[in-house]
Amino acid sequence: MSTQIEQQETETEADEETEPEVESPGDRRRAQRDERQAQEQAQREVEEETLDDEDTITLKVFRYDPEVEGKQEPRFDDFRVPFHKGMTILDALIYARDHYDSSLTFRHSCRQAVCGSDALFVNGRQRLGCKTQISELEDPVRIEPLPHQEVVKDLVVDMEHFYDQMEAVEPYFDADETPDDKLEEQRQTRENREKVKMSTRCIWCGACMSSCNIAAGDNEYLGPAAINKAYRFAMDEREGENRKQERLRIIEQEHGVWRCQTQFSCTEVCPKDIPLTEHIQELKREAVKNNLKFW
Amino acid sequence: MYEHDVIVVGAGGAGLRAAIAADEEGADVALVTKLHPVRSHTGAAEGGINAALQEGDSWDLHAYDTMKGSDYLGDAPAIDTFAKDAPEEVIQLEHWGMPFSREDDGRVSQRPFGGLSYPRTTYAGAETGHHLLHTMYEQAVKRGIEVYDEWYVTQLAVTDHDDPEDRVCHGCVAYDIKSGEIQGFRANNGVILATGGLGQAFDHTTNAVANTGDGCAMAYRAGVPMEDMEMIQFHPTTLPSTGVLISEGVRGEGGILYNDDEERFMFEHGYANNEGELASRDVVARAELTEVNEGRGVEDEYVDLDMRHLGEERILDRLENILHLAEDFEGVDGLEEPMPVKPGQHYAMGGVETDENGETCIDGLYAAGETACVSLHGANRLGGNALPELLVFGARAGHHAAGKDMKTAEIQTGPSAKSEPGDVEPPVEPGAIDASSGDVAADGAAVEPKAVLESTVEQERQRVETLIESDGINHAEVRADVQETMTDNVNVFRTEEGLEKALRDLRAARKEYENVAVEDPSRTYNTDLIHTIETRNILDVAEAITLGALAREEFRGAHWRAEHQERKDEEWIKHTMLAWNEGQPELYYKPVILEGDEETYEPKVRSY
Amino acid sequence: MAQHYSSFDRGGRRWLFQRLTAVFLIGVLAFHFMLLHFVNHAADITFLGTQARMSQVSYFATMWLFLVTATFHGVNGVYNALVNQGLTGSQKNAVKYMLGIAGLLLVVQGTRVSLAMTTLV
Amino acid sequence: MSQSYNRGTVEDFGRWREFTAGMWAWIFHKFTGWVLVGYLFTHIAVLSTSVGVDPASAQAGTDLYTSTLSGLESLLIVRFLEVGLLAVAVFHILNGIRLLMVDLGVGLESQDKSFYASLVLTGAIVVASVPTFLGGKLL
Ligand SMILES: Cc1cc2nc3c(=O)[nH]c(=O)nc-3n(C[C@H](O)[C@H](O)[C@H](O)COP(=O)(O)OP(=O)(O)OC[C@H]3O[C@@H](n4cnc5c(N)ncnc54)[C@H](O)[C@@H]3O)c2cc1C
Ligand code: HEM
Ligand code: SF4
Ligand code: F3S
Ligand code: FES
Repeated sequence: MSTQIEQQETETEADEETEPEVESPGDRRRAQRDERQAQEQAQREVEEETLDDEDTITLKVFRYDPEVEGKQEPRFDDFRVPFHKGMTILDALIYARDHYDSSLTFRHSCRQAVCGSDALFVNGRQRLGCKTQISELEDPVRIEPLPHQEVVKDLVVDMEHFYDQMEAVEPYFDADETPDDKLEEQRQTRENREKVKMSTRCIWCGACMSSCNIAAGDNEYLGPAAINKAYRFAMDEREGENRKQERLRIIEQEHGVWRCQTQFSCTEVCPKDIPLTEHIQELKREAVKNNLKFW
Repeated sequence: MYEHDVIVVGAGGAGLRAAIAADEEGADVALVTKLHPVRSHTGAAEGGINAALQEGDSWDLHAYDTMKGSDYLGDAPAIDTFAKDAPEEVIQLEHWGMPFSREDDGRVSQRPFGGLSYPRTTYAGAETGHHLLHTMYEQAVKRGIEVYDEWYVTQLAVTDHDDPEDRVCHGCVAYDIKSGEIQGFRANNGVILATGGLGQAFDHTTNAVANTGDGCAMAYRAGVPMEDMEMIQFHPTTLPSTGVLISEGVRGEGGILYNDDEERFMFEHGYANNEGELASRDVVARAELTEVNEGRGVEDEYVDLDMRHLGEERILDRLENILHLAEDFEGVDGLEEPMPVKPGQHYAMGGVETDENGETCIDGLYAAGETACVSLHGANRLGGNALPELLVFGARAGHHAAGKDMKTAEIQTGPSAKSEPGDVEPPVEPGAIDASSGDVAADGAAVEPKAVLESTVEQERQRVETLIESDGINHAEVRADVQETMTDNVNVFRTEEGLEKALRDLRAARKEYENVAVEDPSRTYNTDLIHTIETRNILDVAEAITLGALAREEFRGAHWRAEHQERKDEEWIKHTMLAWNEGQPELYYKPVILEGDEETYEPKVRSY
Repeated sequence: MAQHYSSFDRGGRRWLFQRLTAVFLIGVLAFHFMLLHFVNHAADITFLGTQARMSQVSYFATMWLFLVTATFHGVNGVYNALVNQGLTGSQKNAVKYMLGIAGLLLVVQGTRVSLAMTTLV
Repeated sequence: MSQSYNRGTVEDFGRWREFTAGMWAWIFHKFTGWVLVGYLFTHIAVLSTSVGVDPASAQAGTDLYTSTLSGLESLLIVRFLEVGLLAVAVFHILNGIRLLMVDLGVGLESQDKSFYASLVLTGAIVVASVPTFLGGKLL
């Protein structure tokens, strides 16, 4: 149980004892709330007693808030959450937040691995909260914000740098020329679509970047996700040769593909199973081939 | 204070398209969004985008299908505009690099979809929405469009005139989630609401946690009428614990639904003797719930969708992603065991009343996407029609707001377009608990843009201050109450009794909400605060849905009423409209326009 | 954004040379080890034996190439490793020149040594 | 640009658990590479004793080069160091081959297996050559 809630409860109770006479609407509300909380607390205790270990799971969650006293020093809070089949890390976090501590902070939205908001560091590995079944993990489950990014609060990290890197590769389709007719599409072979298919799946979750040692050491390294983005366009035959040259120029900068030391951890953690290392390596070869022309 | 020509609230498909359109017109446009654009729920769409692209197909066939699908509650001018603009918009996406699935000759593939008379659904694998969203965000990056991401818009800055149609929208107020800063956003030309769906009014939905109907609620309180709010689409196959969508493809390939007694209930209990599992979405959803209500649900909650008999090879070939979904989100191996499914809220056909150019009755306020109701989908949306809607009406709103000359809209907006006063007798008073409590966007005597904005900012600062400073209950309880009663009573089955109960529960929840406070004192990334404000919006939207549902005494499209089992064309080919009316919601009806420029639609029986 | 990647140093060639030298080294290093530890036991190495081997043109050439490629491969490898650790600016340049000079000295000294071992010149 | 937020021991603790095959391979390759360069420099230094050897002493086997080498070889510690060098070289070669394959995009799916294979093979080769290295006369 999070120790923090209990503290706060006792504090508010103390407040009330000092001013019992005047019954303002606020007091009434507070009284009601306390009553309800007491009930809930009791109920929760009953629930917890009846829950044997098989049915609960312990979360150890990283907590930090630069503004709130007691949270300025990073710490871990424990939450015991009832377990049910099919429960994901995200479900457990939501439960802990809605039942125990409403200040528990994490990003999430789609609950189906498409929005990329909830990449977390769970039991020593980058994972998407909503895509990770608790039953696959060891108890207690330790949940931290993504490593190598500044922590804003609790499990929320600053993604700005990641976005900057993504945008540094000019991540937009920019064909040398498009058909004049507004109803005429550009042709693309099935093979070519297959080639870029995996690379287009990226959901910008940042798990890969966070797992890469090189990116950790070199802030300017474009990182696997951005390089994969560049791959997605460089390999798209619809763009044309000129644009491809420009794209190669971007990725073969010093902090581009050459930084990658083929550690594969990006590929391993990517929730969308994008073969990142393979794409990076292919771009290295592409860049070398391209340079050979000028020798 | 920030200032731009056009402010787009929300950066899903609709918002991005609008911003790009405004940018094309040379306007200085900014996107203000509570999620980073690529996190928007447009990314979740799987199926596809409808547009008449091929030789044998034409826009009027698409329009006809859409009108029929809407069960004759769609407005012809909206539908025609939509079907005409869609092909160009889809090809535009292709020119922007969207990785569509392709034919052997290199052209964009199209596939058949429910309710379409021609295979006109373009798609990009089973992740069409993801690609659409990312392609458009990339184009926004290319154009250097300014994005205020993780800024939560809390209120519109609207002038104070008695009649909503005299009001002008000068911008909005937003809260920077990361720093807690509250700022006014002045829009010189217009504000476009593109905040997406409202699925969080229900506890079981395919929508994202962020789909809380903020845009609807803000526009509603600012004086824009809500149209056809009762029209909510429920999808029959969603995973029970998360609401993740299991695509219709499983049933299309031959998946079978069983109840707890292992009966193939679609046939054995006579819900659809011909089509069985492949009957339309609403029929299947109702059948499933009947089974559960009659005690034949598995674990009293869901039914089983079995595809094991299709064989591993076929499943891996055509339904591989379904295996992943079931495994990742439900912990079930679809090759070994049946998958649990139940109906879930999926889409809101109704919303902020707009015309074909995206304009609302308030000058300078636009809406597009799922938030809006041009009345394209009427009583039922066809699969694959929402994504092109984002493009078509997003673009139109963007162009119009940026000052492009456009054909005058045929659809009339605003309470004055009312033709018939409404008659609904809610068991309890709906609307604001205390109409003078600052719920109305237009308050104070301000009409001058700067003053309007400043007073709205002040109001929002106060609101946030009060929420954080005071003691009270946590919003999560209120939200859970709302979601629960909505799912119990305003779900697939609607009875008068249930709807009335829902209204009473919602009233109680509103009273509870008076007591909410934010426990987290931090100004840094305070999601507790954001969710608390969202819950307020959910309340308003839920109530509007329920009021509309109580008023509409017929069975049309997605709206089913126990006491009224048939479509009543004489009486009910009209939109239910709800005006906030300074906290005392007022119902009225607006006629449906069945005559288009080129074609007039005759209501026919909707059968497939 | 893009501007801080406008370095002129495109690692492409060094990267390729690192691989090409590696390929060469696989063979030569294995051969070297075999010859001087297994065929001829290291303890039995004498100047005369060495001189005999080094006086065959092909062996001499191979060994000298071994020296050069290994030096390039090793020094370039160290340099890359340091740069990957985030070495920048003047520090990076200092390291670059130091490693360059060290590598050069090694090759020079190695060449002198090999010349001393051979009867070819 | 953002600096990593320092989570002290928490961060370090987590990082280690997160190390995967590819990362270990990287660490080992780095380490062995450095040892090899180090050795290359020492090796040339040792071989420098051959400069200025006069033919007579060479004939007699008393020249500086021959005696330095055999002198070194007579130390047990040097023999062990040589085994170490072998291990380092063999791993660097095998993993180097693995890396070259990766560069060519061959067999990326089994990159972890090939790393383990390099380790095992290195071990096997080293064990097999211990007799040769430690054997031979120690003088
Ligand atoms: C699972 C699923 C599958 C679907 N499949 C299909 C399909 O195959 N074909 C089809 O045509 N349609 C499909 N739909 C429907 C379609 O995807 C949606 O209707 C559409 O994507 C909605 O887009 P939008 O731009 O209106 O909203 P969204 O994409 O939801 O974007 C809303 C935006 O508003 C922002 N926002 C919200 N509130 C605020 C606020 N208060 N302040 C600031 N910003 C705010 C959010 O950050 C977000 O950027 C599907 C829907 C779902 C849920
Ligand atoms: C025998 C065959 C060899 C092969 C196949 C080989 C292969 C490789 C490869 C592919 C790399 C590049 C790793 C990367 O950049 O990701 C590398 C790095 C390196 N190699 Fe070799 N190498 C061999 C021999 C040698 C020798 C003889 C030396 C010593 C002189 C050496 C020293 C190094 C060093 C110092 C590095 C850099 C390590 C680092 O990244 O820190 N290698 N090797
Ligand atoms: S490449 Fe994979 S891990 Fe990296 S951001 Fe994209 S989806 Fe996430
Ligand atoms: S983890 Fe890093 S080193 Fe390369 S293979 Fe992935 S980018
Ligand atoms: S919540 Fe969207 S990816 Fe997990």
